[in-house]
Amino acid sequence: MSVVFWILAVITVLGGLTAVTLKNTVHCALALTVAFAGLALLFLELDAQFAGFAQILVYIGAVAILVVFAILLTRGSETPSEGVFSRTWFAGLLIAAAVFAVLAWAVVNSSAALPHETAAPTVNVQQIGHALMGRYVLPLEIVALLLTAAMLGAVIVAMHEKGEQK
Amino acid sequence: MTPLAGYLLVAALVFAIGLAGALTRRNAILVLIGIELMLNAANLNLVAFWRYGPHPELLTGMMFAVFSIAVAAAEAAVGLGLVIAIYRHARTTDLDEINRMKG
Amino acid sequence: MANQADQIFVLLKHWIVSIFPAVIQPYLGVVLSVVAIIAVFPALFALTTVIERKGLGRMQNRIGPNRTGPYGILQPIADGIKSLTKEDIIPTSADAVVHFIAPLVLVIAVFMGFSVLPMGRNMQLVDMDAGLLFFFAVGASTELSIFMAGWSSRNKYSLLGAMRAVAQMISYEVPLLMSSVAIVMITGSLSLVKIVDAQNHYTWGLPHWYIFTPWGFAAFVMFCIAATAETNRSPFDLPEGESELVAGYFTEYSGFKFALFFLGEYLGMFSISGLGTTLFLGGWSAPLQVLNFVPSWIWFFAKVMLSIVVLIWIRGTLPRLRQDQLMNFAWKFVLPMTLLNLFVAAIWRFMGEGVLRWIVCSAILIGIYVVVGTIGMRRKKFGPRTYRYAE
Amino acid sequence: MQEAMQFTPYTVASWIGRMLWLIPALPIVAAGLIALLKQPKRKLASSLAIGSLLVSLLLALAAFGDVVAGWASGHAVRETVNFSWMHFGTTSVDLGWVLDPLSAVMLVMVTFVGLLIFIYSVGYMAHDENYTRFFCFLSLFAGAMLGVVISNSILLLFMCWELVGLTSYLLIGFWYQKPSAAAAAKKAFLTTRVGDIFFLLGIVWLFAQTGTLLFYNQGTGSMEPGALAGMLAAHAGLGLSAATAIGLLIFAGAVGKSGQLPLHVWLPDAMEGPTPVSALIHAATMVAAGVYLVARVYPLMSAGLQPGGTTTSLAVVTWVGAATAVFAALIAVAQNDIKRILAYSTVSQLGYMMAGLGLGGVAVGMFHLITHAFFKALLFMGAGSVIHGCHEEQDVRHMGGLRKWMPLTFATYAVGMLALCGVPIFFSGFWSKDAILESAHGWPSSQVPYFLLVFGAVLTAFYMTRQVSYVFFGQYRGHGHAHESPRVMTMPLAILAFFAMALGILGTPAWPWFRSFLGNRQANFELHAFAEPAWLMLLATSFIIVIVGIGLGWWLYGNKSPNAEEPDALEKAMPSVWRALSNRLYVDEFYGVTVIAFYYWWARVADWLDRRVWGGIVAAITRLFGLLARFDRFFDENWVNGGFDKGCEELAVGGGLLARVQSGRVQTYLRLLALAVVVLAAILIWSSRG
Repeated sequence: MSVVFWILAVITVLGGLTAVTLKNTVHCALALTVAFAGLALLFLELDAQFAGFAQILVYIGAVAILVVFAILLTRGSETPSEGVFSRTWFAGLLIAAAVFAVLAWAVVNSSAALPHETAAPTVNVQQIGHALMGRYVLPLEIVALLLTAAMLGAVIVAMHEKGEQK
Repeated sequence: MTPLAGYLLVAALVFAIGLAGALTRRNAILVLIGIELMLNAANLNLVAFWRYGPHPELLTGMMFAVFSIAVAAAEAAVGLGLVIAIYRHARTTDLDEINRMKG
Repeated sequence: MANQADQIFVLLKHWIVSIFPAVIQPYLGVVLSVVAIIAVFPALFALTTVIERKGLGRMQNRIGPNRTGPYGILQPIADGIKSLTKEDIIPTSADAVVHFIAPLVLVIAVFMGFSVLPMGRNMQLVDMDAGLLFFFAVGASTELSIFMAGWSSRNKYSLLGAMRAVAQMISYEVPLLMSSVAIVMITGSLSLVKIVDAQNHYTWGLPHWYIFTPWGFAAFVMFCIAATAETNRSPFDLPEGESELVAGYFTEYSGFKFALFFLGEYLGMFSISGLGTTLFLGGWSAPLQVLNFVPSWIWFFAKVMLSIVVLIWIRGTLPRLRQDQLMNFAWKFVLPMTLLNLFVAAIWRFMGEGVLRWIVCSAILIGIYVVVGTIGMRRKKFGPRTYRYAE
Repeated sequence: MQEAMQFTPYTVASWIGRMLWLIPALPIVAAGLIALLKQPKRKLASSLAIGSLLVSLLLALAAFGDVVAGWASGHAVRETVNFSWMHFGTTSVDLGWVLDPLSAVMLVMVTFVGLLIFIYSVGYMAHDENYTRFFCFLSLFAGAMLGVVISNSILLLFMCWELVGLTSYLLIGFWYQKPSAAAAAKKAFLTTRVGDIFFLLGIVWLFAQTGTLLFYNQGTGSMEPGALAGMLAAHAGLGLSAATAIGLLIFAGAVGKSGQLPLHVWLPDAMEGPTPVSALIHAATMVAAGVYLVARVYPLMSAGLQPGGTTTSLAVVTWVGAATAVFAALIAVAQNDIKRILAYSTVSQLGYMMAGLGLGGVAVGMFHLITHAFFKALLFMGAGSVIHGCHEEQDVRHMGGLRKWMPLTFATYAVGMLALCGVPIFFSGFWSKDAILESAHGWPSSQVPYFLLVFGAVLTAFYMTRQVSYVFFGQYRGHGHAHESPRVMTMPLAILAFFAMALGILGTPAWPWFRSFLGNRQANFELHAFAEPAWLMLLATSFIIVIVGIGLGWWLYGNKSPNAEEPDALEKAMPSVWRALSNRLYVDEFYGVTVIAFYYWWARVADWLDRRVWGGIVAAITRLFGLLARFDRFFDENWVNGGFDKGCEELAVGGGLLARVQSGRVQTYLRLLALAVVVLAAILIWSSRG
C-alpha cells in the first residue's frame, strides 16, 4: 500500500464526508468535486489513465457544474430554516453504517482470497478504442442512445410548459 | 492487507457516505450528490478489480467504469432536470415536503 | 549545429540534471521543466499585454502605453508592481475560503494544460498517451474556478458573469472537443507528440499540416471560433462585458488575485492557441522544408504568438454578441458543423490516398456550408448593410 | 437451317452475371421509396420509378450484350449465381439467379416495354390523385416480374410469382371504389391461386424428387440431365413418369397465370384496372410469365423427347394452347368493350404461345411472346389513348371515326392490329405466328391443332378488323368531343409501333437469329429458305387467312358505322351464336353453377352440421354445466364466501399496515432498499462461511 494511495484515499473520503455534511449546498457541491478529483487520481493510481481523465472531464467538467447550476436555479444555496437533515436522519445514518459494516466485513473476510500486487497492465488508448469499437461496440451504441434520450428528456423536463408564466 | 482490499474498503466507505447523504439530507440535490458518490464508489470498485483481476488485458472493468461514467452523466442530467421541474412546480426541493403523487 | 540549437533546452536540462545524484534525477527533470513553463509563459503574458494594449490602441487611433520605458514596453512591469502592492480586498459578505481558492484553482488548472503541449522537438513535460484528453480534462476544471469566483463574491454582476462564462464555456467545449476529435481520428492517437510527428512531413517542401486538408481547414475554423469563446475573448466576452457587468466574475477581486485571474485568462489563451498550433498548424514543425534549420521551439512560439495577435485583432475588430445569439450559434451551427466535419474526416480516412478524396471531401463541405449559409441568410434577412443618413 | 455446331458451355459468372440481382432490386427499392412518399410528390414518384427502371433496362441490355457476345464466340452462355438461403438439417434451401439467352431476352423485353408503359402512364394517370401509389405498385410489379425472369431457383421464382400476383391484384383493384374493380381483383387473385396450388405441389414434388430447388447448378440442378433422368425413371402412377406429372402440375400454375383454358376467366375482368396496367401486366409481361415459366422448365416438359415425337406434357400444353387460342378468339368476336376484345385476343395469343412451346419448343413460343408483348402493349396503350380521347368511353359502339380526331393513335393502332392479324412480311406478328403454324403443321401426332390455330388466326383478323372499323371508321358516335392524347402518351406508341414492325427481322426462316440464339446455334443467313415449298405454302395460307379474316370483317363492319343502339351486324346474321359468344360461352355461368354452387352447397351442409349436430351436443353440455354451476353457486354462497370474507378483512387490515410504508417519501424507500441489501449481504456471507 503506497503512501500516495493513502493520501488520495483520505482526500476522497474527506471530500465525500464534507459533501454530505456541510450546511451550504454550494460548499457541498465544491466538496463533491474534491471527492471526484480524489477518485480520478485514484484511477490514475490504478493505471487507468483513460478512466481517470474521463472521470475528470465528465464529473468535474460537467456533473459538478450541472449540480451548482441546479442549486442556483432552485435557490438551494440559502440554507433552510429547519435543519438540513431530514427528520429521520438518525435511522439513515444507522443504515448507512450497517451497509458499510457489511461491505467492510465482506472485504476483510475475503481479504485472503484477494490477489496481491500484480504487474501494472500496459494499456494505451488505442487498445481502449479498439475494445470500444470491437467487443463493446453494442454497449457503446446503447450508451450513445441513452445519452441522446437523456439529453432530450432533461431538456423536455426542465423546459417551461407553454402558457406557464415566468 | 492487499492493495485491492484497500481500494475496496475506500470504495465501501465512499459508498456508505454517499448512502448516508442520500438518506439523511433534505435537499433533493444533496440526495443526488449522494447518489453520484455511490456511483463513483462502484466505479472505483470496477477499476480496482480490473487492475488486480486475472485478465486486465481484456479491459472489462475499465470499460464498465467508462460506461457507468457515461450513464452517470445522463443520470445526473435527468435527475437535476427533474429536480428543477419539481422545484418549479412545488417551489421547494425539500424531500420531506415532496411526498405527494398528485399536485 | 542547427540540431544543437534545436535541442539546446533539452541538452541544458540533461546537463543540469546530470550534476545531481541519480536518486533525485527524474524528479529534478520534471521540476526543471515545470519551472521552465512557469517562468516562460508569464513572461510571454507580460509581453502579450503590451502587444495587446499597443495594438488595440493603434486600431482605435490611440498610441497606447508610451510612458514607462521606450515605447512603454516596460508597462507590464509597472502593472505587476502595482497589482502586487495593491490592497487585497475581500468583501465582508463574501465567502472567504472559496473567494481565496478560486484564482489559485484557475491558474493551477491552466498551467497543467501546458504539461502535455510539445513546444519543440522533444520539448514536452510528459508525452501522455491520452494527452489531448488530459488537456481537455484540466481545461474543463477551469469552469469550476470561475464559478467559485463568481459565486463566492456575493455580487450579482459576478454571479451573472460566472453563470454566463460557465454556460458559454460548457457550450463551446463540445465543438472544441469535436473539432479536435477529427484530428484524433486521422492520426489515430490522442498523444499530442504523435499528432505533431504525423504532421511533420513534407511533399515538394510543403508541410503536411492538417489545416491544409479540407476537413482540417473546416475543423480549424470551428476550433478557432470555439477557442475564442472558450477563452472568453471578444466577440464572445460577454462574461466580462464591461458595459453590462462591470468586470464579470472577478469584479470583486483586486490586487494580486485580480492579476492572477488576468494571468489565468491569458495563459488560457496561450494554451488554447498552443493546442490549435499543435493540432492544425503542425506544432513545432517548420512551414517549409528549407526552413528546418530554424530551431523547432522558435516555430512553436512564433505560431502561438501569431494566433495571439490574430485574437487581439479580432478583439479590436468585432462587436460583442448577445447571449442568446451566442448559445444558438454554439448549438445550432458550430456543433452540427463539427459533427459533419467528423463525418467528412471519416470519409477521408477510409477513401485512402489519392486526389479523389480531396474532391469528395471538399465538395461535401463546401456544398453544405453554401447551403447552410444561404438558408441562414434568407432566414435572418442578412445582407449588405444600408446606411440611412438624415436628410 | 443447317446442323448446329457444338457450343461449349460457358458458366462463369461475369460481372453483369454477378450484378444481375440489381435489375429486379432497383425497381423494388424504388417502390419502397415511393411508398414512403407523400401523395403530392407526384413528379418525384414517377421519376423514381422511371429512373430505376431505366437503369434496370441499361443493366438488362448489358446482360443481353454479354450473352450475345458469349453466343457469338460460340458459347452456350448460362451464368448462374447460387447461394444457400437457409438450412434444414442436411438439406439447404438454395436461391440464385441465372443469365442465359432465355432470361436475357426476357429481361430486355420486360424492362423495355415496362419503361415505355411507365412513361405512358405518366400521361394516362396524370389526373389520378393516387398517382404515387400507382407508381409504387407499378415498379413493385416490375421488380417482381424481373425477379421471376432471373430466378434460377424455383422457390425464388415462386416467391416473385406470388409477388407478381399480389401486385396484379393491387393494380386491378387500383380503383377499389368501383365495386366491379374490387370484384375483378378478387376474382383474378383467387383464380390464379387455383393454378398456384398445383404449381406449389409441383415445386414440392420436384424438390422431393431432385433434392434441389435450383434449375441449373453445374450439373446438379433440377433442369439438368442427371435430375431429369431420375425423374423420368420415377413413376407417379397412371402410367405417368414423375417428370410428366411435375411438368403438368407446374403447367397448371402457368395456366392460371396466363389465363389458359379453363382458368382464363379472370383475365378479361382484369381490364377493370387502369389501361397501362392492362397493357403492362395483362398483355405484355405478367401473363407472359406463365409462358416464360413453361419455357424455363421446358427441359422437364420435354424430358425423354425423341426427335419427331412428343411428350405427354408437351401434348397437353399444345392442346390447351390451341383450344384456348380458338376459344378466346371466338369470344372476342362478340365483345363491345374495346379493352375486353383486346383481353380475349390476349388470351388467345397466349394460347398461341403455349401451343408454340408445345409444338416447336422454347424459341417458337418465346418469339411469339416477345413480338406479342410489343404489339399487344401497343394495342392496349392505343386503346388507352382512345379511351382517354373519348372521355373514358370504353364501348366501341360509342366511338367511331376517330382516325380523323386522333391520327397518330390511329396509325400506331393500325400497325398493332396488322401485326396481330399477322399480315405477312412487314409485321413481326406474321413471322412469329408463322413459325408457330409451321411447327404445328409439322407436328407428328396430330394435325388438329394446326387447323385450330389457323381458324383462330382467321378469327383474330376478323375481330380486329371489326374493332378497328368500329373505333376508327364511320362517324363519331360518342358524346363530347374526341381529342388526341398528349405527347407523353403517343411517343411510346410510336416507339412500340416501330418495334412491332421491326422485330420480325429476328425470326425470319431465312435468318432465324432468335431461334438459334435461344438454341445456342449459329445463325447464318440463307435466302433460299424463302424458296422452300413448305414455307411458301405457309406464306400462302397466312395470306389467305389474313385476307379472309380482314375481308369478312370489312364486309360486315367496314365504314357502315351503325349507330350505337342498332344491333351488331353479326348479331343480325346469327343471333343465337352471337348471344352465346357475347356471354363468353357461359364459362363464368358454368363455374357459377358448378364450382361455386358446390361451395355454397357444401357451406350449407357445414352450416347444418354446426347448427344441428355440434350445436345440439354443445347445448347438452351447456345444460349439464348449468346444473353443476347452480350447485356450485349454492356451495359458494353458503360455505366458501364466509371464509373468503374473513380472509379479505384480514388482508385489508394488513394492507392498511403496509400502506404506512408507502409514504411517498423517497428516502423511506431508499432506506428500506439499503436495509434489504444489508440483510441480503449478511445472509450471503453467513451462508458462504457456514
